[in-house]
Amino acid sequence: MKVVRVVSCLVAAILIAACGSGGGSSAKVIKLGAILSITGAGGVYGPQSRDGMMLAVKQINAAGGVNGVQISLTVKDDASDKAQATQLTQTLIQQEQDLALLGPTLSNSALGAHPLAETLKTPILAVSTTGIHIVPDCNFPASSTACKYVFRDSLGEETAIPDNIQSYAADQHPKTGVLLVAQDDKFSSDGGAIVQTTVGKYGITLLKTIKFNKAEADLAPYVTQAVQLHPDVIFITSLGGIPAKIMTEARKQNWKGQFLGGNGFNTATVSTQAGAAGTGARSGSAWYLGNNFPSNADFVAAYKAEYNKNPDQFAAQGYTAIKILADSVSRANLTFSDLAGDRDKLRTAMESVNIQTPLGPFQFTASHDVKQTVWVIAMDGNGGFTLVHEIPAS
Amino acid sequence: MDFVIQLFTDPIGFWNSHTLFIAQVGINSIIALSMFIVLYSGQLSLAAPGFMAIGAYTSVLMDQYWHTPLALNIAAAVLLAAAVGLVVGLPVLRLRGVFLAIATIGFIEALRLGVILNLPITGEGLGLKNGNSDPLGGINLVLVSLVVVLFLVWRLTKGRLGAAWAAIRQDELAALSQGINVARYKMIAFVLSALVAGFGGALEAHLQTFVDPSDQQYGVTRAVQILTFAVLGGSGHFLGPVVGALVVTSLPWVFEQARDYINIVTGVFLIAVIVFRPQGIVGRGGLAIVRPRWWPRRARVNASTPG
Amino acid sequence: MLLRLDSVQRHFGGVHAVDGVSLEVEQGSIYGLIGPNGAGKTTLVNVITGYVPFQSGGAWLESDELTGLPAHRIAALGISRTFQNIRLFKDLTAQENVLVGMHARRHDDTLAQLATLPMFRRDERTRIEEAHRLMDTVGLTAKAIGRRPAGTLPYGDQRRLEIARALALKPRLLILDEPAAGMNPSEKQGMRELIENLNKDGLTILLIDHDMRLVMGVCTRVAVLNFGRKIADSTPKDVSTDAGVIKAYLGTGGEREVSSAPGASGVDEAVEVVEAAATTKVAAEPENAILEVRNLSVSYGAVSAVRGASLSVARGEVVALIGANGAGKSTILNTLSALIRPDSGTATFDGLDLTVAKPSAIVRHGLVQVPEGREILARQTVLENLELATWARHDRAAAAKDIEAAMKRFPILGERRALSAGTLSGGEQQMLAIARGLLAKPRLLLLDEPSLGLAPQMVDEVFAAIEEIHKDGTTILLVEQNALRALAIADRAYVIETGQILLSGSGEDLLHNPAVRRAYLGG
Amino acid sequence: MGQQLLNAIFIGSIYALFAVGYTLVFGILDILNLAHSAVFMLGAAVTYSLVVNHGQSFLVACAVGIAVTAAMGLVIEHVCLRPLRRRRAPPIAALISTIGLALIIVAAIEQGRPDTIFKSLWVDGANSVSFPAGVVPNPTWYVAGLTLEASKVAIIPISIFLMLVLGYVLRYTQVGRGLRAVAENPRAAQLMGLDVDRMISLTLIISSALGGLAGILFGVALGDISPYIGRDNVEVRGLAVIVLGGMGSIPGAVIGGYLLGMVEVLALVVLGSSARGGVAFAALFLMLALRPQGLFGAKLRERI
Repeated sequence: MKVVRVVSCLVAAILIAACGSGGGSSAKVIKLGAILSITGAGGVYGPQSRDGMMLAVKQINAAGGVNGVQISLTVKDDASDKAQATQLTQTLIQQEQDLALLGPTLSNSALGAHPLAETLKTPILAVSTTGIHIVPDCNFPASSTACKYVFRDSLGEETAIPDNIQSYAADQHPKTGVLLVAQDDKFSSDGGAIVQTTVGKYGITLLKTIKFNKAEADLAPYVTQAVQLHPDVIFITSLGGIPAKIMTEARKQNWKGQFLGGNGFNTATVSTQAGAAGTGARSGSAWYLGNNFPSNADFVAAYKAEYNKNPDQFAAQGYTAIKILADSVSRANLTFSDLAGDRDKLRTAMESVNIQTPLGPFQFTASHDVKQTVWVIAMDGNGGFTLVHEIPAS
Repeated sequence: MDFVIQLFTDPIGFWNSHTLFIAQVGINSIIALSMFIVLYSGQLSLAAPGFMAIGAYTSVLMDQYWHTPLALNIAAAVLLAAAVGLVVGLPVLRLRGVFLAIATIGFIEALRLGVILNLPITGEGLGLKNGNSDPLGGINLVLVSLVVVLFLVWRLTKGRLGAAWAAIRQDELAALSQGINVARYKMIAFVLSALVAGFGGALEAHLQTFVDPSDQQYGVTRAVQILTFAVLGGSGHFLGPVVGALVVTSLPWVFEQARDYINIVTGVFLIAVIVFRPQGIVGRGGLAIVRPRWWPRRARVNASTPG
Repeated sequence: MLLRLDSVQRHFGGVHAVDGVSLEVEQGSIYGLIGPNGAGKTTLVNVITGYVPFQSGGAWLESDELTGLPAHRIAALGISRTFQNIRLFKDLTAQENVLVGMHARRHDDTLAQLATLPMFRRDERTRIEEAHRLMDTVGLTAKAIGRRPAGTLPYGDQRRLEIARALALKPRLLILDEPAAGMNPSEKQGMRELIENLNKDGLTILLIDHDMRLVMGVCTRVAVLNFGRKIADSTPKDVSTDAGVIKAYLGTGGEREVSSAPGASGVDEAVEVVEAAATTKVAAEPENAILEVRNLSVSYGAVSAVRGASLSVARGEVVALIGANGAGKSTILNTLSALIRPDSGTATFDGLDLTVAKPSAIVRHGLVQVPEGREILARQTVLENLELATWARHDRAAAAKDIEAAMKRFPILGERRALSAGTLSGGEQQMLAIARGLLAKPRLLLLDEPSLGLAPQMVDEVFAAIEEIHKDGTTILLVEQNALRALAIADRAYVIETGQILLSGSGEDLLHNPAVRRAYLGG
Repeated sequence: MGQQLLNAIFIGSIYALFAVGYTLVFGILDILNLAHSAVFMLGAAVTYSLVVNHGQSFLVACAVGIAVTAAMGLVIEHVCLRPLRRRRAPPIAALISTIGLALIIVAAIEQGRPDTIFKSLWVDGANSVSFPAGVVPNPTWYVAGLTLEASKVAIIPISIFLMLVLGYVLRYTQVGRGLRAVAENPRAAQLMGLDVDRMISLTLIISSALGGLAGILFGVALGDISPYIGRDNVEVRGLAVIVLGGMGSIPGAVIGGYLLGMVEVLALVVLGSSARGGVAFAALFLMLALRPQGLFGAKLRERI
């Protein structure tokens, strides 16, 4: 009896599989795969990236695809887990046979996934990771040589934070600062390291670096410690709700100075959560909602029409990522038969991308990093941002 | 679903495109086995992630600073983990049930937040770059190791040692009356489990391009996950943890469609198994570890009441 | 001299569990240790085997001093024991249990295990063969039960298996703690033969048991404990005629009833039972029964404790339920209180089906149990205990009055109302337990071993209280070891033997039935 | 330093309030209810979305939030504990089943987005949010250079009041006696006519309601509500607190809570920020190693 059941299952499975595979392979299509954190802590960013990508794919396909070839994008959720992100990278490359990959959402996942894509010679485009060691070396084992297949369209903290600090220093000439950094996640620690190395250049003395853990129940004691040093600036490098919590607490404790930060500031949710306390908090952003040059205005309009809510930086970067790949594909004259070859062609094409995007005019640097304008923005106190400076790509 | 289908229709293709997944199952199984050793001797210890961390950092650091061969690194990692196990075990092994569990939680988090995140040598929050990792090639090493560990654990549970452990798990008092030095055998189990965990940790690090001091990796989250493997699979039989690791690790792949809700699926699954098969998927009576004093009376001598 | 104890002391709080006991066990002898419940027998064993630390005094096994050694060392020195309530490794197979027993004399084989050398395999085989031999020695068929989890074996077999496990240690001294408890006569006979055979092979045995017949029959020397003191240490013959022993053993009033300790004569018990059954006419069951129990069967896992017992209690009666330890008396009461659910049979109390009702509902319906060992709430004050007892009642005001009344009836409780109940003496705790039972306004009061481990004068007080309660019109079902006292106040009584009602009759009849007396008094 | 002391007291009160529910269940059932942290989070989340997404007044929202968590207590009993009790499973089983439930609750909130079935519970997914200004009246006073924030100051009397009430109920009322009876000896309790299952349900209702309230206060005072506040921020600390105070002891949990608050702040001020992280856990470990019964717990019962 049991045997019968097992056998029948097998047969069924084989049949289904047969049909499945029969359908897929023949048609000519641009297969892209995205590894994003839809669930788990990264769920704050993943969904937006996904929506941005989906919108781009929809527009392109509606317009007849890339040189008449449709794009098919599969989005996989890595549950904000490094191990799963890496495993998904492998299956997307080796089983789904995707042409190129996007993501993953979180920095520590990227450090697992990118080297793998590199070894498997598949282009992978980071859409939200801003830490150190994403590009060019992608922390690749046993080689200091740049990774050839890893790109990133998300503005790195290594650019954003210094630009932000520089512009503020130019405006206000602050003397002293305190750094609050979450020590138990890659992204935040990276940001902290960057702040520490930068401030000196602009004559700011770092009075103290205060490390805390994301899992801290109450940040008030840290804020108190910072405030009691009466710094001109408090630098915050952390994710999720934490920057907002710190700003609120600091303002309550009657501190009047300036907040400077990084990517962790750049979402509407953070601005909303911080509310009035956040007013004026500055960060270097890859994108600004209010930019009204066509490539952004159209994007914002389309996004609103699609999801009837405002896009955020991650949506914009996701959207841009698809545009970049589409443009590269259009110039790469792929064979659609020799996958390895196509992946290489695509990679070469990507290096010479130069298009208008919601982020502004977009190019890759020699080291596959973003080459774009940095928009220094400040929270407006009610969930939005205002543009303070526009620092063109150097 | 494709996952399962491919497993049947195209095993080779499956293997080739899922080496990382399979390796992860292997690693998880090894760690689960380390948890199994303590559970088998009647101790509810969640210290495994701590020892994994020790193993991982030791082997990677040795490689980084002295460029020693992998085998040596792993050996050192294992020994250090065992040594720490001894030190940690001494004060807390007299604790029973959840008390031991909580104490070990204290240990792993103190290690992670207090030490690892604060020593420059461990790269603090940035994690530790692992120069000679081999994500794709590691699988064979992992599977071989799994077989070896599995064999060792199996044999250990068979011999005098295993018999003593089983006796202690069932009834410490009666075990004493058979001349079993309960304290010593508990310690042996604890140290062995630390050793295996350290090994697993070092192995896992070898598959990863960088060592990540996150909670999912070496924190409570991981500890709970490992406990789930062991208990779900069944902590009375040495195959239980492996089955548990396999099942839990596969869930997100098998329920591809429900990925967004995978934790709900897992939760339901956990409750269902524990309610309808408390001894776990494999084996019998695996959970006989502690009973609350108010549970309806079973044979329980209170050595201190006269008569 | 194999074992020598020198004025061993052990107190628990105020209780002198073992109070300066000295004794010497001859090599190759069977040494009996008897005494009423609470005499300190088990505590003495726990001290010898290192489970309970010495307070003063010392113990030697031949030249080895045991004083202060941990239990596992003592076991390794060659003292193995069984436990009063069986402590087998329930989830391990019978065979595995015996193999564990060999631990102490088995050199570590971990490495051999890893290598699984053939020579090691041979050891393993020989060990298993030995295990089987041991099981055969104690009368278990290894083939049949070797692979079954110990917990699933029938009661008798579990006792024997525990002995086999103890033998696996190759002990110099074997301590058996009530090996025959709850066995039926034929099983007891078997146990007796087993003990004698083991002794024939030169094994020294320290035997603790309630069953006088067994002890008197097999032992070469017998010591009697009472309230932690050794009151006699001599040959069975002398002990059985020692007035002090008789008094201690049968409770006050004992000397009036019997001239020699029960079971002094070695007549076969099984025969007497039949005799007893024959000579006692089963009293007609009352028709206006408030409690009706028919063919009740209860089991704990594989161990069946009650087998088709039937009994009934009429309004206003005092009914006694007597029988040996583990005969199933308490199991019946707990089934009536729905702490255990029966496998089959019916039990109705004044129209309420006890086999399905919730325990709380049963109490509310007026069936209240005063459990064995009192189970008072030691961490709460006397007053809190009493107040809790009125939980099931809704007449708060009346309840409050009753509490006051109870504290008048048992003045000691009134005095101690503010103290935590744990500080009360055994007798006072029993009073509290009874008072608690009464406060629930019972129409039927189940009393389980009210005199257990109490000093004679305390026993008198308790029984006085019980009679008083009865006079106030409360129906009582009384389970008691002190059969004489129980029968003396009972209108009717049932004699239960290994879960079966053996015979019943009026208290008088049973009291004066010689067979019953010889078979059950003091059991 | 003064401010730091205040910080310690504020967070201590929240720890205490959270831990009281935790320890109550352990004291009476000998079971570690690992779903308690999820309930804590649920209380905050439900209250928030009632206010922000369903336009309820804060007080109404609180009431409903607490009601929901209390109900969740019943769910815990009926789904995670009672079935196991019926099967005589050991407490570690309850550990696992409550972990399972916690997973479910957190995942449900985490998946609460405008386009999912959980949207009525929560719409902000994994995001961290805070009550919009003005929803909760929260004036802030500055006294002698100290910041006194109404929402935080309020926590102290609320927690202390609740714990006094709980203490009173347990000590001087019939129900309290009943609960203690179940804790000490369920058999005896049953024989006295107590419905043990009922009492246990009651225990979980009380415990969960307290947990939920603690969650709400946390959300208001710290301006941080996300699916993870229970799991990440208070769960393990809650363990530390009940161990410090002595498993099962209510006053122990209260004092333990304040103690942990102090210890953490002291560690920050004295040892510096980086060392602080591990302190709570080191304390936890040492406490169990040196004095397992905690500061106020009764001597540990040897389970033999």
